[in-house]
Amino acid sequence: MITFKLNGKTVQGEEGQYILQVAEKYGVDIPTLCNHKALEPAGMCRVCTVEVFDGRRTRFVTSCNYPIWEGMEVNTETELVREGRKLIVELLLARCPEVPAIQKLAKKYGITEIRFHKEADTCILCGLCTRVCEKMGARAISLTGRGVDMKVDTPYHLNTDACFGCGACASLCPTGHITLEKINREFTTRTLQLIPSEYDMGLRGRKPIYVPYAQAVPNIPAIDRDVCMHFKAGGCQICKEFCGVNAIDHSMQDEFIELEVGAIVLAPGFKPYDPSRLDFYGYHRLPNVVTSMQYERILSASGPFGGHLVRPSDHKEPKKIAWFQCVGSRDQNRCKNSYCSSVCCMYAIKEAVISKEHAGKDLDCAIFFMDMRTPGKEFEKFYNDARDRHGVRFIRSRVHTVDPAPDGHSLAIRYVMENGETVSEIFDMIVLSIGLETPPEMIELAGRLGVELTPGNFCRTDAFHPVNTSKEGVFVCGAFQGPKDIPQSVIDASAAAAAAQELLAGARGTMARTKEVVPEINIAGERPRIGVFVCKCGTNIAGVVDVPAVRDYAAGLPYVEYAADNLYTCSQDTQETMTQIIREKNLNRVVVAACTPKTHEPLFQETLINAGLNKYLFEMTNIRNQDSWVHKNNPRLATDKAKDLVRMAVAKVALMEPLKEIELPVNHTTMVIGGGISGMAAAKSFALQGFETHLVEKSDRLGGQALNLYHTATGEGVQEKLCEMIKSVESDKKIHLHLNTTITAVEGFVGNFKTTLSSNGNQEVLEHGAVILATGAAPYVPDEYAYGKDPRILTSLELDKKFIANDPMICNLKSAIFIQCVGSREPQRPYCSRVCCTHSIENALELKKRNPDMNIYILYRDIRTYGEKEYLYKQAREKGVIFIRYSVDNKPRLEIRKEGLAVTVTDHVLGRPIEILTDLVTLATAVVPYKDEALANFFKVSMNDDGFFIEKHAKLGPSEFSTDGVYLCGMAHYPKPIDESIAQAKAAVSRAVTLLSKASIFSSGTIAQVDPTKCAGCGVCVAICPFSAPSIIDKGRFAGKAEINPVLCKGCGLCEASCRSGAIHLKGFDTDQIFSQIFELNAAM
Amino acid sequence: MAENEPKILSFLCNWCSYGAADLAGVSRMEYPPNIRVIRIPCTGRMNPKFILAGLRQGADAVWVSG
Amino acid sequence: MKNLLEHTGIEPGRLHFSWVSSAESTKFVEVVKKITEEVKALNSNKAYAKTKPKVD
Amino acid sequence: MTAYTDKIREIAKRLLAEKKVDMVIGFRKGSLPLLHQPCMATSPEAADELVWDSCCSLNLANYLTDRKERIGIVAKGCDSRNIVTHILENKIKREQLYIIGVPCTGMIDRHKICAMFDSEITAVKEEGDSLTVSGDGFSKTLSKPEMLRDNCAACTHRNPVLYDEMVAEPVSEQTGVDPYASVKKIEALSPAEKQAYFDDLISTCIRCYACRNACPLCYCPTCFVDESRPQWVGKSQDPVDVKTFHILRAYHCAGRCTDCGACEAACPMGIKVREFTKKLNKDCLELYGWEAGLTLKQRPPLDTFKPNDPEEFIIRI
Repeated sequence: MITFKLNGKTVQGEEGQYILQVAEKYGVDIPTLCNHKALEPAGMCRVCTVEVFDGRRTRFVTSCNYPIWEGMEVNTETELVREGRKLIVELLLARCPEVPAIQKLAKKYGITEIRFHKEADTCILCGLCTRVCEKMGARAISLTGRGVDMKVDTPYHLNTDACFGCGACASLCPTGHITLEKINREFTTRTLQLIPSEYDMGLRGRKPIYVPYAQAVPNIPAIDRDVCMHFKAGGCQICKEFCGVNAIDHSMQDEFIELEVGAIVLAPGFKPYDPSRLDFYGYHRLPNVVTSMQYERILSASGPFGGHLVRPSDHKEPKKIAWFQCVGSRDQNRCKNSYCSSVCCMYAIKEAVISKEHAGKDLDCAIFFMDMRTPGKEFEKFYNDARDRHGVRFIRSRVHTVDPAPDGHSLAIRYVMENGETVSEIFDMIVLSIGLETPPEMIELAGRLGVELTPGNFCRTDAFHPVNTSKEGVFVCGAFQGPKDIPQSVIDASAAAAAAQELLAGARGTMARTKEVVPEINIAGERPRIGVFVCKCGTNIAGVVDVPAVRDYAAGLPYVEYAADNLYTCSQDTQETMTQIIREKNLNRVVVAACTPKTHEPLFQETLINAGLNKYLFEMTNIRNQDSWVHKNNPRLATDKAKDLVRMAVAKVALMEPLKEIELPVNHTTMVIGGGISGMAAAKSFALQGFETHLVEKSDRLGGQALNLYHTATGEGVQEKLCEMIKSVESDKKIHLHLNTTITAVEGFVGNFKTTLSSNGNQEVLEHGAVILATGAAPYVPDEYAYGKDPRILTSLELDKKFIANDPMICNLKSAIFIQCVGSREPQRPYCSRVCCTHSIENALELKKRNPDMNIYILYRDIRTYGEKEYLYKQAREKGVIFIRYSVDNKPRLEIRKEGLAVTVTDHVLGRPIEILTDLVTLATAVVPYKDEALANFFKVSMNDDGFFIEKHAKLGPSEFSTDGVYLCGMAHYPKPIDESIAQAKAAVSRAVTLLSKASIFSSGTIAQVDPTKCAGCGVCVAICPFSAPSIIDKGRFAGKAEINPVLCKGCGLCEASCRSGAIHLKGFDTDQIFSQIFELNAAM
Repeated sequence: MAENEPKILSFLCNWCSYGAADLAGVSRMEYPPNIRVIRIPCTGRMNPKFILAGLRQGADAVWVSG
Repeated sequence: MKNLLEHTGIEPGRLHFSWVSSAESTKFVEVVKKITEEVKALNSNKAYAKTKPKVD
Repeated sequence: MTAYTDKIREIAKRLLAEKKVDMVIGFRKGSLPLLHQPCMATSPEAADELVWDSCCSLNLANYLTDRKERIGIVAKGCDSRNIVTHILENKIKREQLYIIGVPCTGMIDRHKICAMFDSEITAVKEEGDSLTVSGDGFSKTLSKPEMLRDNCAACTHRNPVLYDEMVAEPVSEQTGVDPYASVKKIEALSPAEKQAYFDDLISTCIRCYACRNACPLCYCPTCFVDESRPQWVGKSQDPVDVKTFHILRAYHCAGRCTDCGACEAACPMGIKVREFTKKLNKDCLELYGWEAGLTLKQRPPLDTFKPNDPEEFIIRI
């Protein structure tokens, strides 16, 4: 350590440091233009000149490269120094009068006029560029020439491939002399470009060392070997020098790891379609034509424009945006993807609505589409709202031309309206709703794995085994199984896990390791002895917050026995030291002031456990993410804030109590309610995984609605497979069938239900740990289209029955009409029934197969053959099935005549009513839920307006309820075909098994508890809790008071906040604890 | 405390705004150092008492964010 | 709550509610800035602060 | 009014004689004129004490809290609404109650009348719409509609919403009255003026908690002002403590207050404490379309969570 004087003050620095480095550490500002901390100093610009006194005389030296020595005296701001610097700056300014950085310095030194000959250069020959180029290992540029001719240049003034175009020179250049354009023009033979950020879809660049996105898991930076200069040129390694924990090792190699596994799940996802293959949309050529994925990033608060809706070319807010649907989907001519990508209609509507929410009602959003496909749960409502409430325009047309508008930014499009009229319109931005496709690498991998693919290159599965690939033991989920949205992908994922578990149930838990338990110290009755650990996080915190001051401040707070600072509190060795200190000093409460508890609380709690303390005797306060990182220009206030935060945390932790996590055993028997396809699939999956299962069915036979179905969308015969399924369920020893049975009472909660079954007047009480509701739905019985008045008017299921029975009637028909959306997408039943379009087309094809000469008409509103079901639609058109679209305000009319059924429909192309005489009318009727309120009440689950059960989370929790231990599948959730029902059945089982695979469950420690002596029994908590945790005690000493089931409580605190009596305590966030923080808001005066 | 450096007592939901505050740090954004954060498990935890108590305690403002 | 407090004479700028998702750091920062500005525009809170008794 | 009294006594006697109820809660003449006392008649004979006139301003729902007996209760419009709230909040069971509904034409404002005379009033006589008050050496006839309490004058729920038997035909509900006129007046003030208004309003508060005790909604075993872990509200008459009490008391009544006026009637200092609760009543009506105690089917809006709750107060950026 070297001690010397800096501007009269005694300072210290390390041997080998330069004056400038030490001055920086002590906050003494010395100007410099040619210094960079990653490079050796060169003393080129001379601006950093200071005065050094060695005891005898003063000298002027450049502080950047003058090493410190014991006893020296440095002055950085004497009159002479200022004068000297002023002259240097004036000379620089004369050379480069237009450079802002030098102008700024000139202003600082009071230079008003230049006394020297002015030049028009921009380079001050500081050599930062050439030094960094050398450091990179490229050595492409150097200072060439001598005297007045000296300049930065490449050898022989030729563009060279030695320049990799890394841009380091440009980013370090203090004057702006070197630009990316200059590199392209004069230095390199390569094409220089930003490294496109994958996450932002190339809308902005990223660095060679990067975290893909802010929430990435693991949230650890990686080096992109393809662009890192060290790997390209061998130099650099600056990152290694600056990493405080020596985490960077450029010599790491790829490893091949061999794993022995019992099953494989393929979840490779999809690749968004690249529309640059479709030249006429102008993607890549026209900057304001973006893909929907890019548009998602534009809308995102963390996106390239910070969430402000602007277009890429000029960053102006658009007034008109158009979405083009089916780009790369449903298109065999211009790309090979003839399937429907399933998700684009919905995301386009969502993007349009969000855009309007961002930019206001005046933003014009127009969606150009072929069929609007919103067959998902709550989707139709969203579509209707977008149109009627938000004013999104829906235009049924395919745009054929996109041209740049005269202003060079906007886009002129032309399209043909339904009535044949051509319309020209100018939009500020166009969003291409690109489809989903399987990436080539995956097609190749599938080949290697021996997994069969469909014509659309998705993984081939069958309806009764929706997550099984053609190769045994290999399962599939997500968009590789077929284009699908989030809920369906999540369902598939759980289902694939269940399918794998069916195979591997025997091995469950065999590879688990148990941890040694440190006995917990009883701290009851002890006064708080608090340890405070303040983290420097390298320089992340200490660079801004005065950590020693915070530590000393903490040491003086009430009950604090010990306070320390650590370089990295989270490091392994600090954890061990902490454990020791807790033991040595008998600490019984711990505060860590560091980063965020969201990532690090569990780690420190673990340390407490290892030291024998209850893990809730801990409080963490955030002086990094929420202090040093965000107030770096205000160290004083940041330090004040850190002290406040530490004081608040200390006050709170003093009141923390050891909390118990209550353990409850889990009953491993399960119950499935509903004996249809979904219920049977669930029961079977449970049984295969080794769980005793009660299957409850209210009717006298298994099978449900599937008993009426003829074929699946892929042409598999349903009855045969259904029979097999029923047999396998009936013969399974682990499945206990309860036919003709209803539920009359339910008690208990997750892991411990008691359900009363009633069958022919006999009651039986069963205990089970989990339950799946698979109660299904029923077909709508229409009162429109003269249904029931003529045997030639059928519902889709009735037609199926005739197919199953091989009814001769259907072979003698000359013509048939299908009417879609009977009872669906209407004001009284606004949802789409999802299955009917495919069903009718499938049946139309079946009729055609039996009698190719038959005239078949399908009267529809939108054809919704999502995914690869689109092939059926195409096939039907090829086979001559005629599709006529009608509108909901002008429905077809049906008249029963002697000679046949006369259907009048207004054709959308002709715009005129036409009458068709037919022998058969099939009504594609809605799927109607049972709306079983009693059942919903039994299990404390809720239903939506349509009568379908409401899942825990529409996207991420589609197969479970918010009530723990209760799961959901099949048509009780939403109408769906067999494959999706079976997938969801397995998904529900999979979710249930996460519970059932445990011997017992633990409540969290941070839960609410009622103090019955204060409780008024008003029941607000019961009404307000979203998780049904509180209830009113009905007998005993505290009858009429509330109690909270610790297992169901999620610790949200809603009940506490609504309790007027103050009878509820939320442990870990209790009122007195929060009050203590509030009271410590301002330091005691 | 400087006259014009008010203290804003902030109750941030652990799952939402607290996360956003963390992310703002990760992204090295800057904002005024006037907020004092109390982490709560959910904005539902927000008892009106806390607002009154905060103001009584001399907070210049109270901010609740979910 | 906000309505009642304002009704009884607290300035609107003293109590704020917002929703910020965990990914919306930009929004978070904007809200903090906006609130801080609003609060700075007010005088310090006197009406509701309970003054500590002075000990001589 | 005597017709009401007779009918109430008749019903009460019948109920008690037939042992349909264990007691009938109604009013009897109190020791002070203008303010009747609650009366719990447990025998047909005791029912003779029951009376009804315009001095029955207490809210009888307050006497039902956590009762276990079968009870006949005399209820005017606001009482009945508080009974509804009581049932919703498990303070009494509907099956325990026999509600004797009384169509109400308003109760008189004791503070107002007392303030008109210098000496003590010793007797009141009510006939139709006229009211004769007399005391030591004076007697004056007043018009009852002019002497009504503020909440009664602007009441729009005079008839009971829940009853087993009515003592008379329903009276017509008032129209064209604005229960929130005074709230609107305050809303128009600036923050500083509002602050001054309320500071002045509660400056005489002695923290006796009569308002709280008169209120049927305030039944917590431990009130927040008595909490000791921590004791965050001072028990002093410090203006901030007083204000904290009034604000939080009002907040606890949000969505539940029927504006029965019991609090204001009970205040010995004549403080218009309803200025606090009424603002929240108005907000509940405007934001949630809710008035307390009109239905047994639904809990108050602030006691439940709905995804579509109003959220205008949330900052949008």
